[in-house]
Amino acid sequence: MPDPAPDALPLEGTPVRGDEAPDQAPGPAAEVPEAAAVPAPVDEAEAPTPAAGVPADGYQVRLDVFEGPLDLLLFLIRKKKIDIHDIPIAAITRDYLGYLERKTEINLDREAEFVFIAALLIYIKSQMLLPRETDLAEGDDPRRVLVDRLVEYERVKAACSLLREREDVEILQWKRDFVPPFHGEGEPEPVELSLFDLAESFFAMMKRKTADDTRIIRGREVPVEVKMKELVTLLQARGVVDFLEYFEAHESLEEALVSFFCILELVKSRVAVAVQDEIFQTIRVWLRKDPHRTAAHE
Amino acid sequence: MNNELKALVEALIFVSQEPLTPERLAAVLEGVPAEEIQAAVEALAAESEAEGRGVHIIRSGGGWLFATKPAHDREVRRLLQIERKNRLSSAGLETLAAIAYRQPVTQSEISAIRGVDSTGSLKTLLDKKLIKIVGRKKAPGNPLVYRTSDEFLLYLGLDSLDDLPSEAEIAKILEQEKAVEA
Amino acid sequence: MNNELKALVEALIFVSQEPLTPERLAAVLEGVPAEEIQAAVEALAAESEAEGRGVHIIRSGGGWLFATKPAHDREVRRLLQIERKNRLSSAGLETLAAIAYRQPVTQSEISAIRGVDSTGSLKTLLDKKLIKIVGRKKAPGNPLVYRTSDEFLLYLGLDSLDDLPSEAEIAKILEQEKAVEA
Repeated sequence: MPDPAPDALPLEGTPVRGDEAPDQAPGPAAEVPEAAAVPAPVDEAEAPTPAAGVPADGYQVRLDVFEGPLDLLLFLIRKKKIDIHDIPIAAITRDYLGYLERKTEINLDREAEFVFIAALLIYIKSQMLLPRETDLAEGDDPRRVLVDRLVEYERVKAACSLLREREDVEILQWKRDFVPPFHGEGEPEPVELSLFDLAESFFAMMKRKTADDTRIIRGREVPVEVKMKELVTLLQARGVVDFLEYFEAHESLEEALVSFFCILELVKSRVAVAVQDEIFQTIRVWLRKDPHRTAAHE
Repeated sequence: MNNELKALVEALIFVSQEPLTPERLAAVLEGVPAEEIQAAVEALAAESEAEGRGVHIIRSGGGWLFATKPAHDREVRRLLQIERKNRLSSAGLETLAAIAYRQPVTQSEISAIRGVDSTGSLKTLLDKKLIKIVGRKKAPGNPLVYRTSDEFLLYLGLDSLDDLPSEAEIAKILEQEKAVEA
Repeated sequence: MNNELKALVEALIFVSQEPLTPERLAAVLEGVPAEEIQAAVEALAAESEAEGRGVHIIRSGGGWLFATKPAHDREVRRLLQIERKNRLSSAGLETLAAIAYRQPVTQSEISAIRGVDSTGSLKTLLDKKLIKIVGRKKAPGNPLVYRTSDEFLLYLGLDSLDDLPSEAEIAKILEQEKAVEA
C-alpha cells in the first residue's frame, strides 16, 4: 500500500520541538527515522519552510507540513511558548490567519478544515470581547472547547511518537505469514471475518456481475440450431454435463439462455434427461439414448 | 563458531517459504565462504536436536527448513484443530456476504451472484452456524431458502440486518482511497 | 526445568498461525499446571535471545510467537526479495492512535479529534486490517463504529490494549517537548 501522503511529514517520527520547524523528509515516509528526519537549521522566527528540492508552491507545501489545523495551532502555540490553558486568542488568531493568507494555491478540501478552525477562533474572540459584569467561571471560558480539543490532539500526537518507535522496531522483525506445516485438510487461505470484508466482498461481487451483465448486450447472436447441435455433441462426448457449470461457461447471458432453452427442448422431446440428485447439487443432464445411464436413473 | 553468522542463517531459514538451498543462502550472504555457511547451518541443525528444543532444522527437498519433531505430532494437530474453528475461507466470506445482503436466498441465487457453485461454502457456513435454512421457496424444484443466523449478528456486533454497511458507505470509503492515490 | 514440556511448547508456538495465547496452550496441554507452562515459555523466550540465535520468541498480540530479530532485516528482505516495509503515513498513524485510545469510535469522532477528515486513512487502515468495523452507534445516522484489531496489536508489538503508551508516558513526552522549548 503506497503511502497516501508521500509529501506529508512524518512529524511523529521524531519528538516535535516547538522551536523547530517541521522539516521536509528527504525520502518517503517509509524511511527509518534516523534517515528520514535530519532537521534542517531553521530560523526560529520563521514558519516552516520547505526543504531544498521541494517545489516552492508556497501554501500547498506549507500547509502539507501540518496534519491539519490543530497541528498548525499547536505549532503556533509552542512557537510563542504559550500556556495551552491560557491562550491569548487575539494574538493566536492573528498568527493563524496570517498563515492562511500566505496561500498561493487553494486546495478546497483541506482549505475547509483550516477555515473552520479560523471561524472558531474568531467566534471565541468575539465571545471574549463581550462585556461582562462578573468574571467568568472557569467552566464558562469560551476558549474551553478549543483548549479541550487541542489538549486531546496534543496527547494523540505524543502517543504517535511513542507508537512510531514501536513500529520502527516491529517493522524489522519478520513473522512467518505463510501457513506452517501440518495444515492437514481444511480450507485454504484462512481469512478472518470482518464486517468491512463482508460488505466490500458483496459489493465487489455485484459490480463484477453488473459488468458481466453489461457484456450481454454486446453478445453475439447464437442461432438455436447451432447451439442445439453443439449441446448434443457435447452430451455425446462427455456423457453427463453439469448444468450449472455448462450454463456459467458461456460468455454472454444470451448464449447461456439459448443453451438453457436447448436443454429444456431436449428434455421436453425426451432426447435428454435432467436430474437433481441431491439438494446441494446442480442439475445433471445426459442423453436418453445412453441406455445404461437412463436405466440407472429412472 | 561465528555466532552472528549462525543467527543470520537461522533467521533466513525461518522466513524462507521453501527449503532454503545452499545456493540461495550463499547468494544472500554474498562474500561469506561456502564452508563457513555450511559449518554454521550444521552447527544450528545439531543444536536444534538438543533436548528441550521442539523445532529442529532438517535437510529436505534440496535445502534446509524448520520442522517440528515427530514426537509432538499429536499436540500439534490438536492445536491446529482448535485454531481452525475461528477461520473462514474467502469463498465462505463471499457466500456469507451474498446471503447477508440478499436474504432470503436459494443456493442457485447465491451461485449466480458469486459466479461459482457455492455448495461447499454453504455447508461450512451451516456448520459454523452463521447461516440457517428457513424453509423452501415456492418455485420449481422447491429449493431451500437461506438466511443469516442470530450468531452472525452477534459475531459482527450488529443489532439487526439493517445495520449492514450500505453500498454508499462502502463506496465512500473505497472512493476516498482513489482520491488519495490520485 | 522440564525439557519435554519446553520442547512441546516450542513446537506449538512454531506451528500456531497466530500468537499462541496461554489459554490455547493450556487447552492443548490439558492437565499441565498453568505455572509450569508459563515457566517453560519464559525459559524458551529467554534462551531464544541468546547470541547465535536468529529467531526469538516474543510476546505480542495476546500470545507468543516466533519472529526474526531486527538486526537481520536487511538479509531477510534480500532473501524474500521485498522492499523495506512501509511505515504508516503520519495521517494513518494519527488516525490509528485516535481510534486506539478512544475506541469504540465513529468516523466523525475521529475526524473531530484530528481536525481533518479521516475517511481516507480509515480505508487504508481497514485494508491493512489494523482496524475493524464492529457495528453501528445508536445515534442520528447510525454511523459505523470502529475498533483496533488483533493485527493492530501484532503490528505494534503490543500484547493488549493495556500496553498502549500510558497517560504517564504521554505526559513525559509532552514535558520533554516543553523542556526543549524552554
